[in-house]
Amino acid sequence: MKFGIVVFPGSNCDIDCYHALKDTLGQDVEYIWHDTEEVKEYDCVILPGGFSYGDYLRCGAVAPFSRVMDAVKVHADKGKLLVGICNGFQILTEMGLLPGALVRNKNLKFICDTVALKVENKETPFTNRCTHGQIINIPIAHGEGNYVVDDEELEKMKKNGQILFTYQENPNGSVLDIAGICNENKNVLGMMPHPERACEDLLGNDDGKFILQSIISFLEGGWKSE
Amino acid sequence: MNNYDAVGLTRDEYDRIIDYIGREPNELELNMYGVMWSEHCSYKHSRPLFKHFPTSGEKVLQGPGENAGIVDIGDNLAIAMKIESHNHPSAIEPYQGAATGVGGIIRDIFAMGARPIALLNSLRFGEIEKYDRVKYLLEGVVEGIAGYGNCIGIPTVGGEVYFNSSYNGNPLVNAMCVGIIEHDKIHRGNASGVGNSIMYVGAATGRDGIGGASFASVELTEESEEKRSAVQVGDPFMEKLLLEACLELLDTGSIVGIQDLGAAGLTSACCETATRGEGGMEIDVLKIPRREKGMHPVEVMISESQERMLLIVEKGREREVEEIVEKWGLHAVVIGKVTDNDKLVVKEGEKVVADIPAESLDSSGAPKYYSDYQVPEYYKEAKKFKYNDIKEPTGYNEVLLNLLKSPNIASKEWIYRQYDHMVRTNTVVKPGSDAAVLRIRGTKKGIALTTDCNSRYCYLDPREGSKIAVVEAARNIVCSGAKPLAVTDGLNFGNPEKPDRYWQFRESILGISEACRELDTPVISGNVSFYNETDTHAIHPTPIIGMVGVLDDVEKACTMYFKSEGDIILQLGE
Amino acid sequence: MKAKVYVTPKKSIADPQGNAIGRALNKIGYDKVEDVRIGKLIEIELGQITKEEAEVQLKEMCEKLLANTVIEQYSFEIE
Amino acid sequence: MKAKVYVTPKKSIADPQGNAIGRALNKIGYDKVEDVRIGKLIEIELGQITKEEAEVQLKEMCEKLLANTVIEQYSFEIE
Ligand SMILES: Nc1ncnc2c1ncn2[C@@H]1O[C@H](COP(=O)(O)OP(=O)(O)O)[C@@H](O)[C@H]1O
Repeated sequence: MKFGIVVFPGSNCDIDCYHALKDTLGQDVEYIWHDTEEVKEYDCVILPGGFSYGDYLRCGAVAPFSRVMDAVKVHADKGKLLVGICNGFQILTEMGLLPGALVRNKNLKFICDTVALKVENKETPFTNRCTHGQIINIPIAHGEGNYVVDDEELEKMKKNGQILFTYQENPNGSVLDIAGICNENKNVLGMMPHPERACEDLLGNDDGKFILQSIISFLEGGWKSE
Repeated sequence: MNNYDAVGLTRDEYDRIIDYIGREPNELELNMYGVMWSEHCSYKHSRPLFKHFPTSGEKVLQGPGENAGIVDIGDNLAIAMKIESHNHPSAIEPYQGAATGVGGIIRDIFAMGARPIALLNSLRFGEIEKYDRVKYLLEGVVEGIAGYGNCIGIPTVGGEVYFNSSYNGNPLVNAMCVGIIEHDKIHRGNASGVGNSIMYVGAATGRDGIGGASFASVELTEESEEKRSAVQVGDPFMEKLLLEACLELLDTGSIVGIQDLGAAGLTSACCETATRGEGGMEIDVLKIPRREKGMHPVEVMISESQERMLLIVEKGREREVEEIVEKWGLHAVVIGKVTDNDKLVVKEGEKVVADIPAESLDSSGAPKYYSDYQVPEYYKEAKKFKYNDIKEPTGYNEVLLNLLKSPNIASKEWIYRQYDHMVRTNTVVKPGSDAAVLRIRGTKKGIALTTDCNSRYCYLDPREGSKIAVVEAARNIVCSGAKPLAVTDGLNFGNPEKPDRYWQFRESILGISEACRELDTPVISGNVSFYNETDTHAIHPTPIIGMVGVLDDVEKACTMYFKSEGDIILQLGE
Repeated sequence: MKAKVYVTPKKSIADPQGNAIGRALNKIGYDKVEDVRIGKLIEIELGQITKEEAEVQLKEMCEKLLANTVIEQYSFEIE
Repeated sequence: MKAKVYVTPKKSIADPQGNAIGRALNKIGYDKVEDVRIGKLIEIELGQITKEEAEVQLKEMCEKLLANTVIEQYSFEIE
C-alpha cells in the first residue's frame, strides 16, 4: 500500500501529511514533484494544503496545469483514492473533479482554529472508521473555504451521500455548513479542515486519525459497507 | 539644497566621503553613501552604545553583526533569530508595510542557512477607540502579516499588541523570525575567494523602495506622503521559492557567501559581503534583471525591491547553481566577481560608474555619533509621584469592567486567529498562553518563544522598564517550562538627535544589558528604529524583547490555563 | 496589442467583499450606494498577433484560467 | 445609476499577482502574452443622484476607500 503526496512549489502541508502518515501511522509514503509526467502507481494520492502557485487570482487556479496533473486525473479515473486537503480541495474543484467552488470566507478574513465537524456519511473510504453523526475536532486554516454550488448539484450531492463533513458552527459561510465532500463515485475527497494536523497527542488532538485510518482500512480491504 | 542634503547627509559627512575616495563623489556614489550612512543602515547613533550589551556566552554561536544571531540548543542544533522593524512603511501602507517586514526578516534567517520555523510580531497602535485610521492600520497590518506568513507556510506563533496615545501618528510593527540550523551548516554573508562569482537570484529589480532607507530615517511629516512610491510590494510565493532554492543550494557546498537584499538593496548587500570577506567586488548593473525599462544605475543600486538574494558562488559551479534555482522556477545570473582590491566597483557595461573603498560605505566606515543626552522634565516630575496619593476606588466592579474593556487587556484571539499558527505541525503551545512552544523534530526537545515590552513602564523609567521587559520575557519562557537562552531586541525610539530621546535610548540599553547579564541571556541580534515621532511628540520608548528558551523534554511544556475544577492555586513570590 | 478582461461574480453568487465595501461606503456617508460587486480587471499585453487570433486566445484563457465559470462570468475588450 | 470603478496597481509598483498569472499563461501555451497586470473592477449601483453628484462622490469614494492611492490608481465610468 502506497501513498503519494503531490508537492507544488508553494505546498506547505506536504511535510505535515508525510509525517502524519509515515511517523504516526507507519505508512509507506512518497513525495511526487509537480513537474513530472511519470507517476508511479499509488493507492492514494494526496493534494496537500498550502498556496500551490501563490494562489493569486483564485486559490488553486494554476495548479491544474501542472505536468503531474494528467497522471493524477488518470489515477482518479481508475477509481483510486484522491484526497485534496484545503488548497488540495480548491484545486480539485478548479479541475472539475469535485463540484462547486470555494470562495472567500464570509468574514473576509483568514481563519486558523480548531473546529467541530459532524460526520454526515460513514459509508465511504474516508469515513468508515467514524460513527454516523460523530463529532470530530479538526483544525482549519484558510481564507477561501466558503463552499458554493448550485442548487441542482447540491440536491444531487445530498441524495448520493456526497456531503461527508459539516461544521457544527459555520466559520466561513459555506452552503449547508459543508466542510468536506466527495465525488459521485466516492473515490475523490475534498475537505477544507486539516486531518494531518490532528494526529498526535503532543499537539493536543488526534481526531484526524479517524479519517486517515479510514483510508488505511479501506485500502487494506477491511472496510465493509454495512 | 545641496546635493548631500538631498540624500540626507551633512556637510561633515560629505567631507568624510571626499577623504575616503580622494575626490568629489559622483551622483551614484553620493547616493550609495546616502543610503548606507542613513541611520537605518549605519546605526550611527546607536552603535556606540551596543558595547554595553552582553553578547557572548558558551551557547552563542553567532552574536550581533550578521544577518541573524545563533544560539546552541544541543544535539548539534542551533536556533537563529532576529527581530526587525517596519514602522514607517506600515504607517503609510499597512498591508504591504507589514508583509514586507515579515518577508525581510525571513530572508535574514535563511541567509544564515537556517530553516525558518516560526514568526512572532510585536505591534503598537494609537487609541483605537478614538480613531478610524488606527483601526484601518491595525487591520491592514494584521492582514499583511497573515498574508505573508500564511502563504509562505511559516507559523506565526506569538506576539503582542498594545494601544496607547503615544503611537497615534506612529504605529510600531516589529516582526521576529526564528530558524533552526545544524552547527556545521551555518553560513555567513562573506564575499571571499578572488575570482568567485557574484550571482543574483529572485525577483527583478524595479523602482520600488527607492529612497526607502533614507526615507526611514526622516521624521514623518506631510512631505513624506509624497515619497509614497517608496512603498514596496511583497510576493510571499516568490519568497517561498527563494527560500527553498537557497536552502537547497547551501547544501551543495557551492555557495561561499549569501546575503539578502534588504534596506539599501544591492549597495548594502555588496559592500557588506565585500567588507566581511575582506576583499573587493566588481559588479555590472546592466546584468541585473530589471522590471522596468530605462532605469539608471543609481536606481538599480539603491532599489529595495523585495525577494532578492545575492550569492557568492565558487568559481566554476555557476551552472550547478542555475540548475537548482531553475528547478524552483527562478533564474540566477552572474553579475560580477570577487576582487582583491578592497573596492566596490560598479560598472555599466564597460564603463566604471562607481569606485569606492567597500569598507568606507559599511557601518565600520560610517560616522559614529555620541549624542548628547539629558534627563527629561517629565521624568523628574514622574519621580515625585507617590503611590499613596492614589485614592482607593469605591466600586471595584466598575474598575474590573473598565479593565476588561481596555483593548490592551481584551483577548487578542481575533488577531492570532488570522495567522496560521499550526502549519508544519510543530506548535505544541499555540498563541493564547504565556509563550509559544515548538517541538524540535528528531529530538525530545522544544523551544519556547515570546516577545514582551510594557512601554508605559519604559516611558516612566526607561532603565527599570527595560529591565522589566527582559524579566517579563524570561518569566513567560520559564512559565512554559523552558530555560531562557538568548535575546533579540527591537529598539523603537524617537529622534536620537534630541537629548531627552537619546537619554531614554541610553537608559534602556543599560537596563536591558543589566537584566540580560543577570539572567545570562545574551543579546545575539537586534534592530534599532529611530525617528518614531510626529511633529508634536515621540512614541513611548519601546524596546521589544524577543526571547528564546529551551525545554529538554517538550512533553513537559506548560500552559497557563486552569485545567480542572478543584486544582489548587498558589502564588509564588511577593 | 492590449486587452482588458473583466471577470465578475455571477449574479447568483454571494459577494461578501462587495457587501462589506457597500456597507463601509454607507457608513462613511455615501447613502446613495445601493449595491456593490467586486470583480477583477486583468490587463494583458499581447505581442504580434491579429485581432481575430487575440479574440480566440482570450476566450480560451478566460475559460481555462482567468475565470472560474462555476462562479464567475467574463467579458473582454481588445484595444 | 450604475458606475464602474477600475482600480489597478500603479505602473511603478510591482504586481506579483499579475506576474504570476502572466507566467502561468505563458506556461500553458499563450506565448504571446507579454505582461499581465491585475486590478479590481468595482460595480456600484447608485440610487437617485445626478451625474455631476455621482462624479464628485465616486472620486471621493475612490480616494477614501476604494483605491489605496499609495500603490493604486483608479478611474471610473458612469453609465
Ligand atoms: N500580534 C500578535 N500576534 C500573534 N499573537 C499575539 C499577538 N498579540 C497577542 N498575541 C498572543 O495572544 C496571547 C495573549 O497576549 P497578551 O494579551 O499580550 O498576553 P500577555 O499579557 O500574557 O503577554 C499571547 O499568547 C500572544 O502570543
